[in-house]
Amino acid sequence: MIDIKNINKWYGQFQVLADCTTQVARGDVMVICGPSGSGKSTLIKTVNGLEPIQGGEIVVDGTPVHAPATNLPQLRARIGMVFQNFELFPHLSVRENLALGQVKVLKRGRDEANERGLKYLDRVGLLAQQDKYPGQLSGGQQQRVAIARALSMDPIAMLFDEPTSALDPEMINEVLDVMVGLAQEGMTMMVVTHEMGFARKVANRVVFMDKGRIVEDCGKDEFFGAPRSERARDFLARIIH
Amino acid sequence: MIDIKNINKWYGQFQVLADCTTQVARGDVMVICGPSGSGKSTLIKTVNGLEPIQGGEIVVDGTPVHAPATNLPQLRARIGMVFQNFELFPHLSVRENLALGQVKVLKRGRDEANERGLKYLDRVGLLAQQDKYPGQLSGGQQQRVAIARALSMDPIAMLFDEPTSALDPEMINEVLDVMVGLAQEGMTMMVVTHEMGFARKVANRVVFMDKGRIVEDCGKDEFFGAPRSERARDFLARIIH
Amino acid sequence: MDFDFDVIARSWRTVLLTGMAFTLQLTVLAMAGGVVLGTLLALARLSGWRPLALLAAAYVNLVRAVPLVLVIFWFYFLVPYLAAWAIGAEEPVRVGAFWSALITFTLFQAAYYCEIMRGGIQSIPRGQLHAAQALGLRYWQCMGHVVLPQALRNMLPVLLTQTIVLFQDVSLVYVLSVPDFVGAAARVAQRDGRLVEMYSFVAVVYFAMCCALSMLVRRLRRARGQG
Amino acid sequence: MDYHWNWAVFGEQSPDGVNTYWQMLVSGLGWTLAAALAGWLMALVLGALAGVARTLPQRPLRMAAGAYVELFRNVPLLVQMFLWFFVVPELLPRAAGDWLKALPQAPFVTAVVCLGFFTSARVAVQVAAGIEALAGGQLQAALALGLDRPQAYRHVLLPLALRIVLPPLTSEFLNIIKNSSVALTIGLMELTASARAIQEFSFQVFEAYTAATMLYVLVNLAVTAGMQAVERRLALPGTLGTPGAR
Amino acid sequence: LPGTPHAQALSGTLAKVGRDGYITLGVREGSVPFSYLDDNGRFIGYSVDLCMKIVDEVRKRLNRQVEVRMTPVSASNRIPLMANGTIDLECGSTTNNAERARQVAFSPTIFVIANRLLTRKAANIRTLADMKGKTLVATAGTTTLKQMTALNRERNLGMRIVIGKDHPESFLMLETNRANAAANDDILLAAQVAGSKQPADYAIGAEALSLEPYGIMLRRGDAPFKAAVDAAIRAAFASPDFPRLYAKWFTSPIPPKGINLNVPMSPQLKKVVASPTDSPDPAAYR
Ligand SMILES: Nc1ncnc2c1ncn2[C@@H]1O[C@H](COP(=O)(O)OP(=O)(O)OP(=O)(O)O)[C@@H](O)[C@H]1O
Ligand SMILES: Nc1ncnc2c1ncn2[C@@H]1O[C@H](COP(=O)(O)OP(=O)(O)OP(=O)(O)O)[C@@H](O)[C@H]1O
Ligand SMILES: [Mg+2]
Ligand SMILES: [Mg+2]
Repeated sequence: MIDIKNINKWYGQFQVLADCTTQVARGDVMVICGPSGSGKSTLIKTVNGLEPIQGGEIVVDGTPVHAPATNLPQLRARIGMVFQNFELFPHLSVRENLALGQVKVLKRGRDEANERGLKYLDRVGLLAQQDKYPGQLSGGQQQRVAIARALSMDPIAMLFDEPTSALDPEMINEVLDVMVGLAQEGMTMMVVTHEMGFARKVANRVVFMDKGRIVEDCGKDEFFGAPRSERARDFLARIIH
Repeated sequence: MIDIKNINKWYGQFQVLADCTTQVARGDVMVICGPSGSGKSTLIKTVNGLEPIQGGEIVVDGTPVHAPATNLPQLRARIGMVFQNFELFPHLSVRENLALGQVKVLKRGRDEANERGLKYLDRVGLLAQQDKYPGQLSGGQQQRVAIARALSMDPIAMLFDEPTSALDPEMINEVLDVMVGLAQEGMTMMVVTHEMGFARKVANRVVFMDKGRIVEDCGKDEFFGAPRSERARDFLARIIH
Repeated sequence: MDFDFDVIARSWRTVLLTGMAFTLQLTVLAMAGGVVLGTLLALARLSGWRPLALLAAAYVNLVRAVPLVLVIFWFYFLVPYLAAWAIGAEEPVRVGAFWSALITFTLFQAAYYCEIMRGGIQSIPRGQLHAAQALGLRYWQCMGHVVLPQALRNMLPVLLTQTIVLFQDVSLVYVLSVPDFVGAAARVAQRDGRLVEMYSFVAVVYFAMCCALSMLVRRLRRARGQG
Repeated sequence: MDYHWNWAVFGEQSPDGVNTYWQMLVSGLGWTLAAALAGWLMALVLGALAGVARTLPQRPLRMAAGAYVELFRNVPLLVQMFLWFFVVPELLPRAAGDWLKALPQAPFVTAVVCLGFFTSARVAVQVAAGIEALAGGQLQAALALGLDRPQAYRHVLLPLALRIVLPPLTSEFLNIIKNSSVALTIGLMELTASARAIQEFSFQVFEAYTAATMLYVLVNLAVTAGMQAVERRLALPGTLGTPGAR
Repeated sequence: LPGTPHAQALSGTLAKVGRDGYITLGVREGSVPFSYLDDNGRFIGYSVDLCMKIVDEVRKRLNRQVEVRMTPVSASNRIPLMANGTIDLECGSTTNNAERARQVAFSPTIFVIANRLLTRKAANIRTLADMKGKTLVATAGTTTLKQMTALNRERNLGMRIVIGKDHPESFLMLETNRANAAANDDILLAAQVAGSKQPADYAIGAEALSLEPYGIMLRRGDAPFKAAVDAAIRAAFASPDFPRLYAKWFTSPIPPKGINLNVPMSPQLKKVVASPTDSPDPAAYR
């Protein structure tokens, strides 16, 4: 469903993505890991066109993302995205956060938008917080709201960029639990994360990046069993302590 | 050597520390953990008088910390402290960071100060970086420099406030390794941290705090084996995934 | 020095009613217009289309480089031409003192508000824009619903502080014989030969009002946890 | 527009019978720069003191500094200028007042004092904000090393705060140049006043104001470039100020 | 336009006024007794009265109602505002001199002043010669300042000349002993003394340092309008009512405080009233 073909991207002289190719099929859960600065966030943001690319092609559900004629807003509305720093809109209440995209992009009525939003808020266990503002929630709660916000657009796939790395250790699990649930229901997901427990539990594919390249792209068992590259072995050894 | 007796502290109406009592003997390695906002940072900062208290007493090596007659700068010079955000002085090179306290407080000559500073810089494996500025180092390197800076004052004890929580996962171990080494050499340490691996390896005492109170204060094995309080069991379950 | 309180007693009502009313009206309206125009200028400065960005930057920097007295002079003189251009008239339009002053202050105040709003917009983490875009919002929707409301909210104390400066700067229209608060007081002062008394009166009134305003700003900041 | 342009007016002799109008303008520029620079030095010293005082733990000092800032920030410069020139000498003891009034450059001295106090209030706010931005971690780190408070300010907080406040200080410096034009109201023949005088004598108002405006813009560009050079020199390795560092 | 048969043939200001139906007078706020504000917020004065006569003439020539609007102007914006058409006449106390005549036109001279010194009686300064080495104040941008600068150099007086932003501030400098004398147009000095806290303390010097004609400013090169202005002023001077108009402002109590300036008509003004002229040359008035 997501087809990434030979993409390249530079910041000035610096190559952030070098000839990256991979595919995500419907229902796949792909975990992307790798050292800091290796281009994970950049790669995932190219999928919904938040980052322009200088070479290659990405096709999502039949639509070429970086073609000039593509209606990007429409495409993005169909792909949910969750960020490291939650990025809830601090000036809107939880309910308004959930409704904004539905009303402005999907042109749903306010009532319908609220109804759906609350359904997903319930799903992440935060129905009681609907009138609060993001600043009044803990990090873990904020991230669960962010997931509900993405879900309320009825996405065909979800992108996660280190969804737990800004959280206190205590709150990581409450977010991971929601993500595991999603994965088990068959949502197509691309997840940048260092949480190897999560990867072991639900990923069916693991991509390992280093210096802008996809170094390893294989099944979960293969990755944790015997990674081909030295760099990935190294990384795994250091990250699991 | 550090004797904390019944201390109380308020911010306005809000009680941050409630009747906290504990002792650290020479050579002890005490790990302090607990949920966010429970008062761990505040407690550790009362030990060298960075935070005033409203009741109780702290005696460090025979000196009552909060007595009006106490020469606080002199006392502080004998206690090393390492912060979550490193707090190196960004306008000074690594060498100057190491020398500042020695020259201005211990009145050492510049050459002697540099010599000792470099000795500890070598100890944390960063001798080659002596001319760089903090902004040019990675987080893990900065934190190791911060440890070297504290050590170069020849402290009788070291305080650590979440020394690894601002670090990327990869860099955590390089800092923990240095701390393990220190502990094994017999340095007296109070360490606020969520790194239970570190606690298991070198702590001989674990203090668990919740809502400003010391809820659990026991040996390492007891803590990890069978914590008495429900709250601590809960916390452990959530933090170790 | 003998201080003649009588002149203040006689004139304070008129001076406040005419002069201060003018000054306050001008301040409030110029702030409203200036914030709108300044925000547009800020968006222009941040725009990806370089000529527009450069033009906006040139305007802002020119206006901010020149003393207010000169800026007021230039705009006051140019406003009839701007008005003619705006409505497509052939001759310069004769604009009354109030409108002239209002347009003048709005135009140059916009340059200052522009820089504040630019700072505000730039202080919004890129992630917020990305999050809005990822929801499928268009550029203007992202700006209108996500970035600008936050920028405005974050910058409110700074905008108000700048408005206090504006409130004081309105006193400079006095050089153009526009009847603001200082002008009204000076008029009485000069007619009755009581400059010291009237200027002291003006100083006290301004001080009291600005103090009250800055107290308000401080409270706002504290409520926001911004210091 | 019904206006008779005559750029040659700057070559004509000004009313003092010695200098041309152009020389008059240049002398005005000289007074502007002199007043701005002298006022700036005063503002930096007073502003740094008041700014530091605002961050100290002693409440009376903080309050005094706060009152100082409010006093000079909340009255329009135009009015302050007048008060310094006409009212303050009358409030002083007779002899001191007379001495002040008889100073050969009374308007200049008054303008410098007034601009100095006015600007120092603004500098104080910037300096205090700069120090407060560091107050948490850096101050605690310095104190934890055993430095006492003056040492912590001298070696850690002030050098860092200076770098933080340099950009706002630059705009304050540009402001003081512009604000010095208000001194025309107490008879200082600075740049704007010279332009005004030229237009009064010759009625060539647009030529006079255009020339003055351009001189201000040039000074502004020069100062901005100079301060940017200073900022670059003081930029810390590894921060955003030095391109390509990270 | 219907009802204005001449309008098509007219150009310049008259055409504009004929078309718009109003004329804008630039007025001053504090030029007592020429053009200033009274307590009711109206602009009044000798120059304003004369301007109203010009407006009457304009009405007659255009044969239509002409509304009068007043815009306060200052020394620094009167030229631009005249150039960009915001004001059509400036009714103040503006000196007509050759330099200014390059930029604007003037009505026939409406008043003639002499530059004089104002001193404290106690200081015992009678002539400019007594001012050697002393401090003199003059107002920024005035022809007086120009004159004094020149005289200071010609006669080698070594005076220190300080500058007041406007006339009241110049007077304040004298009042607070920052200057030993103030130089200004004698009529303005008379108004200031009359309004001061202790009028008896001051003396206006007898020595006339120069003569200057005041005129009403209008745009240059506008012959039809200039003709109307000239005609109106000539008619006013010739009218038997003129002595009463003069007396109303210069030898009777005037608003707002009822002060009487007590300045009888000078021989120079008498000469001008008898044979009106718009010459900027001081020699024409001796
Ligand atoms: N706007 C930008 N301009 C220049 N370089 C950039 C920019 N954004 C990112 N980079 C660089 O591109 C590289 C890849 O960045 P990216 O954020 O994708 O890394 P990452 O793998 O997500 O790392 P992390 O784990 O730290 O989030 C990094 O070296 C980064 O410094
Ligand atoms: N200056 C202050 N004013 C008011 N409240 C404060 C202040 N500093 C800290 N607090 C409050 O005191 C409580 C304890 O803070 P402290 O920093 O000691 O917690 P902590 O256990 O270190 O938490 P964390 O794990 O988040 O660092 C928190 O609830 C905090 O909000
Ligand atoms: Mg990333
Ligand atoms: Mg803490």
